[in-house]
Amino acid sequence: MDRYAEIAQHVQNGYSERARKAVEAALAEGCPAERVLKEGLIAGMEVVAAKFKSGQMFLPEVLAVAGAMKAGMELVKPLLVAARHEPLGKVVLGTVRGDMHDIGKNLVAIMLQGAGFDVVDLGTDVRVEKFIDAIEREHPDVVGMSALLTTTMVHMKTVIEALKQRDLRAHVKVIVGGAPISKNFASEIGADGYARDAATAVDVVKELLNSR
Amino acid sequence: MDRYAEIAQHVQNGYSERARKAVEAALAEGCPAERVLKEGLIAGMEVVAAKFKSGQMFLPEVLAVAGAMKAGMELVKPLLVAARHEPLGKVVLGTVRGDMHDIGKNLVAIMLQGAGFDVVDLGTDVRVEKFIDAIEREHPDVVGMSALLTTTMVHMKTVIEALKQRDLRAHVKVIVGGAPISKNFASEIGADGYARDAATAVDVVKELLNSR
Amino acid sequence: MRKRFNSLTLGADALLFGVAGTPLRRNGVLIGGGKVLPEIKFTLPPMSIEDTPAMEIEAMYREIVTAVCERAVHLGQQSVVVEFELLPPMTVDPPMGESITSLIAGILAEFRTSHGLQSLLRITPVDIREQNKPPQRRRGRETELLLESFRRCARAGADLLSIESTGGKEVTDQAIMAADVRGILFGTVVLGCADMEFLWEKIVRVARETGTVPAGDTACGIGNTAMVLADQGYIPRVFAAVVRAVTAVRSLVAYEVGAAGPGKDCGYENAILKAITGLPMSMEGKSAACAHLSPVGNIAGCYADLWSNESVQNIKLLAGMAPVVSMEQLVYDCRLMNVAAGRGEGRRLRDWFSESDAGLDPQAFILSPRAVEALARAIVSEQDDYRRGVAVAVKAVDLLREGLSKQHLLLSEREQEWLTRIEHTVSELPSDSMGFIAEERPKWKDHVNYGEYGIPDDV
Amino acid sequence: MRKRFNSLTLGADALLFGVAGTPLRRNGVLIGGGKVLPEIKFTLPPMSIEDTPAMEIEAMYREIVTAVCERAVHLGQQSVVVEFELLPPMTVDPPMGESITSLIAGILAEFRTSHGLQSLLRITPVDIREQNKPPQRRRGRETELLLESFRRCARAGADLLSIESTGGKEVTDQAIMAADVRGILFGTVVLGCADMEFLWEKIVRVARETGTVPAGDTACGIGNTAMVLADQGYIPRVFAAVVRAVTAVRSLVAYEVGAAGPGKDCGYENAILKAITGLPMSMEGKSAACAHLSPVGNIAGCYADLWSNESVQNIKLLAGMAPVVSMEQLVYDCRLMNVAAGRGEGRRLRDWFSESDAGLDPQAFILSPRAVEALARAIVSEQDDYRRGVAVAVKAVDLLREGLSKQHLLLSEREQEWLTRIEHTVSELPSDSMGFIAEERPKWKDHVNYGEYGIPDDV
Ligand SMILES: [Zn+2]
Ligand SMILES: [Zn+2]
Ligand SMILES: [Zn+2]
Repeated sequence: MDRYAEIAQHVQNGYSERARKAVEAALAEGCPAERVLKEGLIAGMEVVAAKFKSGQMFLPEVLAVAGAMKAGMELVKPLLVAARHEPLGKVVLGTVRGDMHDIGKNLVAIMLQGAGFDVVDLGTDVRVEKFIDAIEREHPDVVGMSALLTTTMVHMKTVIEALKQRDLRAHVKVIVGGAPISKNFASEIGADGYARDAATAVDVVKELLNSR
Repeated sequence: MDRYAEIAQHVQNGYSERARKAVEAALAEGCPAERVLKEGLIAGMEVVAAKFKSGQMFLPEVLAVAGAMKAGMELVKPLLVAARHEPLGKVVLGTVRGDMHDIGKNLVAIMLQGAGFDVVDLGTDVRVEKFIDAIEREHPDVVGMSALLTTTMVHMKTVIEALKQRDLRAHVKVIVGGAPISKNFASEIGADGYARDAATAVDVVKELLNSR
Repeated sequence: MRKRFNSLTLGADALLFGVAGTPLRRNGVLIGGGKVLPEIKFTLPPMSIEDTPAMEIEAMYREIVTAVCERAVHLGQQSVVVEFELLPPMTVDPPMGESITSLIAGILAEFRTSHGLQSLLRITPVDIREQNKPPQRRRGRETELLLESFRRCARAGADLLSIESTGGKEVTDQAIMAADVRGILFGTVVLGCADMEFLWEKIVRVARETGTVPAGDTACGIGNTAMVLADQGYIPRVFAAVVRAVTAVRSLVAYEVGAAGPGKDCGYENAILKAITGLPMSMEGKSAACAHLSPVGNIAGCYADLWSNESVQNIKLLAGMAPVVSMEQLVYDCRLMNVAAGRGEGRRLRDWFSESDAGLDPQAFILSPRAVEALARAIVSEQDDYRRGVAVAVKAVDLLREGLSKQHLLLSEREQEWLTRIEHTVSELPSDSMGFIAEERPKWKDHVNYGEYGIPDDV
Repeated sequence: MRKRFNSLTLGADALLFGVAGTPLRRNGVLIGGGKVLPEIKFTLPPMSIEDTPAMEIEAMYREIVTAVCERAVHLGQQSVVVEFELLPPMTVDPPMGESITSLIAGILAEFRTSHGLQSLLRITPVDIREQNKPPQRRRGRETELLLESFRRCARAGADLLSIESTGGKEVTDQAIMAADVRGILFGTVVLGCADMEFLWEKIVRVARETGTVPAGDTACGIGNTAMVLADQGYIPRVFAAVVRAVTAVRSLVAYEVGAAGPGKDCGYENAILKAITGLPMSMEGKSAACAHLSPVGNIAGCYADLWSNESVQNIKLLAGMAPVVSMEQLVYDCRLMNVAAGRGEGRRLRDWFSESDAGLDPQAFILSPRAVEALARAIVSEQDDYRRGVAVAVKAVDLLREGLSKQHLLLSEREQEWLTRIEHTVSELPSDSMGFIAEERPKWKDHVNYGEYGIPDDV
């Protein structure tokens, strides 16, 4: 087994300490940080994400894996930054104005981070201005909005309209999700994607970024 | 009991022959046709319509009443036309394109006719052009559209858009109804009114005409 | 060739959900063999089929069928029936209906392989023969297209062939509004039965040629139109009850020319047909409230071999898409029935279903097992369709009168008046169909093309 | 003053839908006195409350409540409970909630007078105390507004006061995702119970001052979050089952400080609470599938004194508006239960409900009457909330283990592994709450403001 595969294996098993050590060893041996990230950490996580999506793995197991990945990432990240490595993509997430529901959005954040995306979580009850500010500040590739109430889902449209007004709409993809949200509603309000659950959110984001 | 009340009573009872005779007598005595219509025939029918709406009368009973009213109308109508009397209002009705459902629309026609409206029934599977032609030809005050399928209700919007394009929209009120139709959908597509059933359709039409 | 039933297969004691006299076995699914199965139905959300690319429409069906099957698997349901009810544009354009059928059959096959979910696919083309006024029931392009639709869907993977045929509706629409019992008989048993014989001989032939099952029909456009109008308070419920009884004569014809069940869900007359034919039936009740309200939410369950949600748009509810919600409700309803049956107490639950509704509405009252048996007997006591219609109408009125006098049935005063009126009308019906037809035919000549029913225009 | 239960009121044999130990009688409505009644719930369709004139919002509620009452009358239903669940803007602005409450109470009064429909109105302000992060549970404007909302709605015509309180959720949200039993206990029985005591003493006081009934709470944000995630396959079902058992300790507090029932529908732990308190409970099952799917569609019915649809948007289905459809389904479900009970066979139907679901899912398994009694006994065997939590978690695990070994419960291999893991965790829990708190508190300090639970920031 090569170094990369070894890292991926430890990540898959959710062994934080072993993953960290393997990354350390790989970097010491001169393996490029980018390959350690992609062929080691992310590769391991991808196997897990696929298993999770097909119902062969539970979230707590995924969380352990995410922990192992994070342990490795901490070593790799500074090197990537120094090398001006382009991250996979950045996603800004938030539950819309008037809505306190947290957990669905948090699940999406976990899955996206696990897949190697930078995630900026704005929390719940996020007003239009806060979304706009974050988009102007963070330049994300994707903004994800969550709503669990029929009386807050309509604010998703407000955000999309505001993006248009500020000429930001072309620069960021918009995905939406939550109990009352349907694919149909997503396209009606002009979102680019609809994630029916956390497990598919990653696929939706990846597709959107590939289609750019 | 005066003549008008007598006519109204016969209409209410659904006695066609007696209603016809009472109208004949009233006209012979010099009662103005317009009062015979309003205070006699329509007044009688209004009582029945109210009872029907509040669930105290069945449709077959209303049909008998409508028959009595029609018997009287046949005598009054030529006089009204000669006197250039303005009718209460004219309504064009149809079930939209692709939809063969008939009975709901027919009920609405019966109730409207009973209330003294002129009704032009275009039948079922009525395409946009046929609605437009009828509106241009008949100059109705109201056009009523019915749809029973989720896949045909969308054609209601097409008709409304076509009315706008031909500058006809301001000249005619639009009401819609049918199993998949909601108040919300009605306002979304820009209809003026929504009739949840045949009994309320008359009220909706009256309200729209009063609000002009 | 029509073979007329002249005796009952199942009496009141034998009538039970999940149990048919002649169960249907196909593709690993057993219907009427002891367990009630869910039959799931759905329609598209508000959209224009003409203005939507075929691919998008197919994607929508893929989404719906996948989602309902996933839910069934999730709940441990082992067999389901899926109905694809073709919309008018899909029937008028047989290749379109064929291609969606094939898509759905493919998804069902996948679920069979990957999850062990057994399933049958029912297809129901829409009766496009009414597109002309008066409708052309035999000649003309629509009849050809309709049969072509059956043929193509059958070859594309359908298992069960059904239709909600509309023969006679051009008369009954009017007769229902006027609470006209004679008109109902003329439209339902004179015209309706003639059309059923014509149409179902053709459907049975298609089934034979394609190795599929000619399942059954429903007088939905008659019986359920009356039920819905009665529910809105437009027409008397006692009248709607008599209409329901009469529709059984019409729907029975399908089985007399070779249909094998399961009968179509929205035919509440299926209760009577199950007693006569012993064939499995689909029924719908409270879990079809999404499609229409009714006074028979529980009692319909007494006879269900399949338990259906009738129809629901693919729109989002809080829990998920509406068809998935329906699947869940059907599965739980079926579980309850199957648990009771499994303990040998199915009949006890059946009686509770019946008691729940029978006393509150005449339409429910005539669906109690005892009433069903009596109505079924009235039908098989005659061979001529018209005489069957009269017999079952008379019996329905008798049952209601008896229920009222024994205080087993609550009726408002207005309803009681109408019962008396209807009683009077049915007691004066001619005993001979020729006389009856001669009296009725002229009344409806503007609405009906008699040649299309094989009836000469004048006698 | 909290008065702790130390014995059961109803054992497995006495647990039955429609029958409470202490029925509630108010305004001509009897809950738990022999019959199950529908409890109807609804929410607005997609719309912005901020951008909609108050008159339009009120018109919408008028339309919904009128329509559901009309349907109830139509079906001959004599008593109903209506819940008005306040949305956040209606709770933050107490006069707004008050005015809608008054509107609904007015409609119900009209139906009482004109149609003899007996009814009670439950109001449920939303727990706006989580608007801050970490939530301010005691101090601050939100707590004031929440209580003001209760007061105003109570005076405006509400009968039953309820809430889905969220104390402890800042911990359990995380603990659920990690399947962390210790976190569940800390959030639910340490933080949750402390918050329940604080909040419900205040609600009981409002009820006393306004002559209304302090009805009950639910650990919805904990138990149902776990249930929904388990249903999606995100977390083990055995874990969700243990979570459910533990939530009973938290919800019980409301009744120990004076709540009188009926408990809030979405608390499936109500089964256990009914055994302990004997108070009437609202439950939801298959006819709440519009709001969420679940593995307990039938078994939940075993304990229902009210039978609820949980929530549905006011959107159009083919039959009518969705809340009307729900009312119809609830009425038929209730009729069936009441018919069985009327024949003295309620317990038989209850057992069928239980058998329908219990073997297929651990969350259903622990809701079978025998399991419910065992869990209830475990709780009342202790007085300290933490020890109750441990006792009921241990008992839940024991029951699942027993069910598995006797093959009464189906569990996948992965679920079995998790059962073993959880078994291990609960067996190592400290017996003393002080020790447990000392271990857990530091882990959650970023998420919880301990002062808001009356817990010192450091020991
Ligand atoms: Zn039908
Ligand atoms: Zn809840
Ligand atoms: Zn709730």
